[in-house]
Amino acid sequence: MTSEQATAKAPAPTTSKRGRRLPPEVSILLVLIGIALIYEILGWIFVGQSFLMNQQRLTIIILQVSVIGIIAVGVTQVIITGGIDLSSGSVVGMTAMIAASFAQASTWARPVYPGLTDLPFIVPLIVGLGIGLLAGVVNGALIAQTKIPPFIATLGMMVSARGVAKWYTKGSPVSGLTDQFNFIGTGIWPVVVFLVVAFIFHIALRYTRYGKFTYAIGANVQAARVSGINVERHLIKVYAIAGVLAGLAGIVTAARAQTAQSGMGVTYELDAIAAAVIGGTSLTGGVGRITGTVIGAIILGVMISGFTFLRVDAYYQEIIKGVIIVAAVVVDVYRQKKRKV
Amino acid sequence: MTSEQATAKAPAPTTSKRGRRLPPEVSILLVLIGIALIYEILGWIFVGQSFLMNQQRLTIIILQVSVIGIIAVGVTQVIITGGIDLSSGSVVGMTAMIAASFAQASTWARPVYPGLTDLPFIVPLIVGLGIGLLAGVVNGALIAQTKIPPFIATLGMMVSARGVAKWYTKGSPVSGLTDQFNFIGTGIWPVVVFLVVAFIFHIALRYTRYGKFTYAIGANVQAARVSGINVERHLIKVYAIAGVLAGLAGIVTAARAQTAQSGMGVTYELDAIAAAVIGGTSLTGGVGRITGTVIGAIILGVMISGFTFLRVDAYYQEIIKGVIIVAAVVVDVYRQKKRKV
Amino acid sequence: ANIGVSMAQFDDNFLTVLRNGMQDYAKTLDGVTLQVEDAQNDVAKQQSQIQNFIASKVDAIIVNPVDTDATAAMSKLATAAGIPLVYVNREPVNVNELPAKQAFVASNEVESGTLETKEVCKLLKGKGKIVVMMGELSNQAARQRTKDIHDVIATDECKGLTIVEEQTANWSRTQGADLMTNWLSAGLEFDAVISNNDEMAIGAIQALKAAGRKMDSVVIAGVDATQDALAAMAAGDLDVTVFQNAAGQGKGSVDAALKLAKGEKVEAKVYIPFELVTPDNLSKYQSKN
Amino acid sequence: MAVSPTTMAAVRASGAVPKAEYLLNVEGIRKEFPGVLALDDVSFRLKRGTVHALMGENGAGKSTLMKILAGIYVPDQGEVFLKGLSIRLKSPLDALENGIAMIHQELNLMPFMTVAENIWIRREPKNMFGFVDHGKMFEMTADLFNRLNIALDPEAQVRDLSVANRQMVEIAKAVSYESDVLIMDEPTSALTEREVAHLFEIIRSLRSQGIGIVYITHKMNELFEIADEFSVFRDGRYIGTHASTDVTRDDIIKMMVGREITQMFPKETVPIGDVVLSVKDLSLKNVFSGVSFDVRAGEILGIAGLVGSGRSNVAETIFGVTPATSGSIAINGKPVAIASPNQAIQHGMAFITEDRKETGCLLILDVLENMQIAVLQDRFVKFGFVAEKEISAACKVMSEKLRVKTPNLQERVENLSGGNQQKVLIGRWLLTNPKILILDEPTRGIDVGAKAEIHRLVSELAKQGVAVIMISSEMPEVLGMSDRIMVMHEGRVTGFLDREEATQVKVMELASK
Ligand SMILES: Nc1ncnc2c1ncn2[C@@H]1O[C@H](COP(=O)(O)OP(=O)(O)OP(=O)(O)O)[C@@H](O)[C@H]1O
Ligand SMILES: Nc1ncnc2c1ncn2[C@@H]1O[C@H](COP(=O)(O)OP(=O)(O)OP(=O)(O)O)[C@@H](O)[C@H]1O
Ligand SMILES: [Mg+2]
Ligand SMILES: [Mg+2]
Repeated sequence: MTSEQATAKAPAPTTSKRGRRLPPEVSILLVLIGIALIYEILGWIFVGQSFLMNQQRLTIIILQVSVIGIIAVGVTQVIITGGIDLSSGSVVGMTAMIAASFAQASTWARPVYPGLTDLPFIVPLIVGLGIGLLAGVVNGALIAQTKIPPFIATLGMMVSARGVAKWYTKGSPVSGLTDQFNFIGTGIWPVVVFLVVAFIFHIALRYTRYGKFTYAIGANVQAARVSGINVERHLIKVYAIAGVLAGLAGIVTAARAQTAQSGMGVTYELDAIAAAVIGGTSLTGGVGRITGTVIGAIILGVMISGFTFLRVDAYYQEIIKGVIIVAAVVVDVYRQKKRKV
Repeated sequence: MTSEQATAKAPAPTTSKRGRRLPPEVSILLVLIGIALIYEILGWIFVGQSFLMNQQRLTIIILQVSVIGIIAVGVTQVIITGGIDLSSGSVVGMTAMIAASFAQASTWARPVYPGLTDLPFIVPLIVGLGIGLLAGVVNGALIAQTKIPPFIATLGMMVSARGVAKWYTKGSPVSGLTDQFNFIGTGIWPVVVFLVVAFIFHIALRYTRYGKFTYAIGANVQAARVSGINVERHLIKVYAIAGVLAGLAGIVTAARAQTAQSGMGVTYELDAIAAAVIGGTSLTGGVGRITGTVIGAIILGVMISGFTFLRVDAYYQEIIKGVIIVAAVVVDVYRQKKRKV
Repeated sequence: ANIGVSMAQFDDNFLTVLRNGMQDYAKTLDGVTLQVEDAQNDVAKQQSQIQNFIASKVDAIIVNPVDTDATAAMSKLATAAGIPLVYVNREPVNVNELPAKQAFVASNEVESGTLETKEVCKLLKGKGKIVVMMGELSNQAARQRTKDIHDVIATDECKGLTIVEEQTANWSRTQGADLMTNWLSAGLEFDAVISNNDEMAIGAIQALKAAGRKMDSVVIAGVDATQDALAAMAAGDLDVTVFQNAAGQGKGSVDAALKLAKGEKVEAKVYIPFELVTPDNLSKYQSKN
Repeated sequence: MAVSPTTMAAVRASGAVPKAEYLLNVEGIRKEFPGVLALDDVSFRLKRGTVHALMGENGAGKSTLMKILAGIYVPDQGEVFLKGLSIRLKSPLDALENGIAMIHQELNLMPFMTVAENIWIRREPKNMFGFVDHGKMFEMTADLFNRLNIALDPEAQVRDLSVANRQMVEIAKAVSYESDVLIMDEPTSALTEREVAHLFEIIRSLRSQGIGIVYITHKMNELFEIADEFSVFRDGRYIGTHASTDVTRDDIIKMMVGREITQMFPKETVPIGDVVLSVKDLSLKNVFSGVSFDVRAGEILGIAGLVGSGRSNVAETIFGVTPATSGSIAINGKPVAIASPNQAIQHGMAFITEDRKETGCLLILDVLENMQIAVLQDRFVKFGFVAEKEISAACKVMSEKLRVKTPNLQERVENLSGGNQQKVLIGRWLLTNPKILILDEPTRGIDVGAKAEIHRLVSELAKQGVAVIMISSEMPEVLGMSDRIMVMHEGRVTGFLDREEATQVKVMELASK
């Protein structure tokens, strides 16, 4: 028998001196701080103002990306499973239109459903979340059951949902929404919604079985299946959540604008994916955190506000935006690599 | 020990009984034929016309996707390496603008470079291809050298290149192009360019080392590397080719419209990716053929022409388009699976 | 008759009114069907749509050009196929050399920004700081309207106006609101907001209100006279907008197309003017558009 | 002064190979990964025309050293001498051009390409127009296979091949480089005895051509059969080099683990209980058919057979990975329908798959996450929340029991050595307290000490009444551990042997019937 030998000392762990790794968000947080400081310095030089010490600006930085952020929380989970969701921007548009049509005030001259005005907020809320859920479930079911690539399934949904948004009122905007409905879009409420959603799914990903399974599927779907995970059912769940969050984002968008338009949310999916990836989520699956995504979204927000603050010419903004997205990820990849070796 | 067994005659190759596989394009070709026949039948029922027996329609079917097709040939190669190129649509816009600015006729009232009018076609051609090449090399170098995900590198390029397109003339279109330049966009010339490009890269992928490396990297980058392939250098090549083809597509687009506009090519990248994937290219890399991509592009073209032919309401067109993209891939995946077992 | 229509964009509020005007009008006519396509702001797509119409042998084509510089190629295609062509809403670059069987029903885009800015100038008594919200930079109307603003403040009466900021909010209300908030947070001071469209102007109003700014201390101007804009004007928030008779343009273009299809003669150029809307004449427009 | 790889390659190409005492030697190599000192002042010398075995426990640093020689890792310190000249290998290409080829521990093939394309990648023959000459390439492959006596279709796609056949492709590929140094990192871990014998033929013939071969294995008998010399590593340190004729098995084990291991297969005889799993006429279309057997509580049923005989497929089907096309499965007498692994787990099954990279490890996740994933199905979860403390404690105990060599449970599994990855997977399934345990090549790539430990654990589980099915291509393992052996050949069961009557010859007879 050999077991008596089991006491043989384990290999000297040379690791202890390094201790635990820093969570990967630290690296991206440093990028965020770096960008903010650059703006701060440039601000003093060129505008003679502080970038950061301005209550209003700190609010708008997050406010303007809160809708993107809400989507990005769902998209992050999808990406962790190794998938992608291109449909979220269009689902925003579709749910905005449909939810808003149940939120019109009777004072408005041309409601979509003349019989259904002045409904309590809960009605458009449920309608919007329901539409988002439906879109998500369709995405998830297509991907899980037919095994087509998520890129294609959600690309199809992206095209179709945008079509639904335009078809719903033949392109006319849906306006004259009730104050109750608009409330969720006023002040910092969108920020609150964003952060609450982020918190819930941060917990869900880190401390629940749902989260563990999500990472496992992204890391190795075959191994996950053999380990007893019902991969199909789980994927439907994840895409459904992403859909519901896109629905929520649609409601917030409509409430913020106090109108719904069929073009709402165009290219939001790309910003959301960018926020997730800048925040350290890996497009090959298995890696990513909501905290990172929140920071990623804030980086996008800082960037936009910074442009206006520094009065960057509109024609240069886009050029620079592309460069910053790439640079943020490059710096992050580089820092992570350096820490590793 | 066991070596005496070594003489046992080697077993007959187990694979032969399975026979050669049919090339995967056959399956997608059937999808194309299926869609065309459905339109043909619906045409006789609802419009009282033939869909296919119409010279003009057969031309426009391919003509309208030839620009998408040119891009898709490059994108297919990128996807085979396991990457993705989101920048191609924007590169089309950028090269269209810049190339066109070197193709203005002196008769035009507001040339971008008043000193440089009536240049021979070769000048804008070289400029356009050069701009595309530059964009592609930047993409490839970012991906190969900094190891950031292709999605992000090309997303950055997508945003920046669109910015350049708008900035270049502060958004004004570039018009009054020489007949020499416009020639490439007239008649079926765009189709010819598309098919020539497709043929060249079909050969390159199947019969050259360039092609073998491309597949090898996509199938297993680790294996490619240990086999001595310089993965970095090869990736730069592949993205450079995709960039050059996007540049070519930009020139053809401008020539077709006889003007260049900064919004040209928006969302073409998605259509190109859809064409590649419908044609059987796998987004996980290692699998794909140009012939499939050509068929995929034609499926998109048939779909668009069919909508107009059947007088499908524009509101429904998008909804249906999304469904068809998904359905085409579902049918293909399903057929491939069935054949395998 | 079967008419093919290619619209530059479906998700544009103004063009939606135009499109609906066209379709509503066609419904009242016997035997007229419209096949309306969405070019999604893509010149090439629009060109392909025209070619698809030609392949389907429609009786006439109506085009709302994505890019008015690209119309020469389109005119050529239609002429070659012998199908009548009508441009609507945006003036084609080849307006003066339109071939036979082609016409256009459009408004002169130069007017909209000019009317808007002149009114602002008047309200500010020729003196003050303005911020400009631009539409999508690749869009022709955005460029034209922005240029109009510059042209007006270059005139003698309005020399006292200065542009302190000029940025894009991509036609969008939320981006307009975000842009305004960003300006406010930078401590920008201004007396008027001149926006390329009503949506962004409304966004600006929302942001200004959220920041507690009194709406009578600032002049807000947009273009389009959409329902939302008229409501905002009725509420005393929006000061200036510009009405363009979308339904009228739609109807006019269908009429022209039908006449051309029957081989009748039509006037090659039909201008439908922009009209200034202020709180004074607001009631006249509330039932339109 | 180090010679540049290109210079060396040019010298090699010219045929003017410098004479030196050693074909290859490394001195004072040190390589550190974050948290792990993988190699510490290691030296190693390879002579021409010899087979030099590398021995050591899992995680001793064998693969790391070989990857340095193959140009994949750059050492932190130390020097590599090729034919006496110091050289810096900066890429796999450098190594290949300088005559060092390697068969990697993990398979490294392109699944969607043909066998021929895999072998000749980067060296494809071209025709006069510069295009790849596929006909010639297939011919070259056929020649190579002829020479090596391998029966594979050069035009087959690699993804259609079994693991064993893929391994043979890897071997052929490495040989095709006609290198001076051939490194084989556990080439036989996926092979059955017949292919092993075949491989040894190849090795002997290469050795006689003066090629130096580094051979890594955990199989002791292979060492004595094929190796001329061997070196032992322990915990990243070089322990010593000896001629393989000089020592006994126990000596080597002592050198490897620093202690003595007396009994290799500690199978205890335990009372056999009732039938737990009963399989009747199980078939999977075109793969296997008519498989029937029972497994009782406390029994270890070994499944033997040649590569491709369908053993793994049977296990996968029982576990619901590829549901059966006909036949029935009963557990404790009750017929059950198992359509997915999820259902199999609910019936108390556990399945350690043969391909740890494909269907086992969550490579980018850490040890803890890898170990806990299966047990979370029904335990350690309250209201959807994972009981972090309890599960960590359970995993810690398990990893210590299995002697997993890892800095901590937060280490990514991809950073563990192959054998330690296998241990993590075994831990994953033992945590679920299975009633029926299916093991497919459970000790593949595992060192002697750990192997004994795993055998002891399996035996222990059987004693507690677990029904065990163990597929193994290692004859001593099957013979030593099984109460009964089922032998398969080409998708059919060819016979059963009781422990007492089973011998290697009888098994082989049935396996090739
Ligand atoms: N890329 C890596 N990053 C971090 N640690 C690593 C890496 N590769 C190997 N290690 C560590 O280095 C040590 C030596 O690993 P190596 O793979 O060389 O072992 P081995 O002797 O080949 O073991 P086995 O017999 O199990 O294959 C192990 O502790 C392993 O965890
Ligand atoms: N995915 C697959 N596609 C095609 N053929 C397969 C596939 N998986 C297995 N096979 C074939 O099925 C047969 C049985 O394979 P299986 O892996 O069950 O055999 P085994 O006895 O376990 O041998 P091994 O030691 O290789 O695992 C082999 O001929 C193999 O080539
Ligand atoms: Mg190893
Ligand atoms: Mg097996």
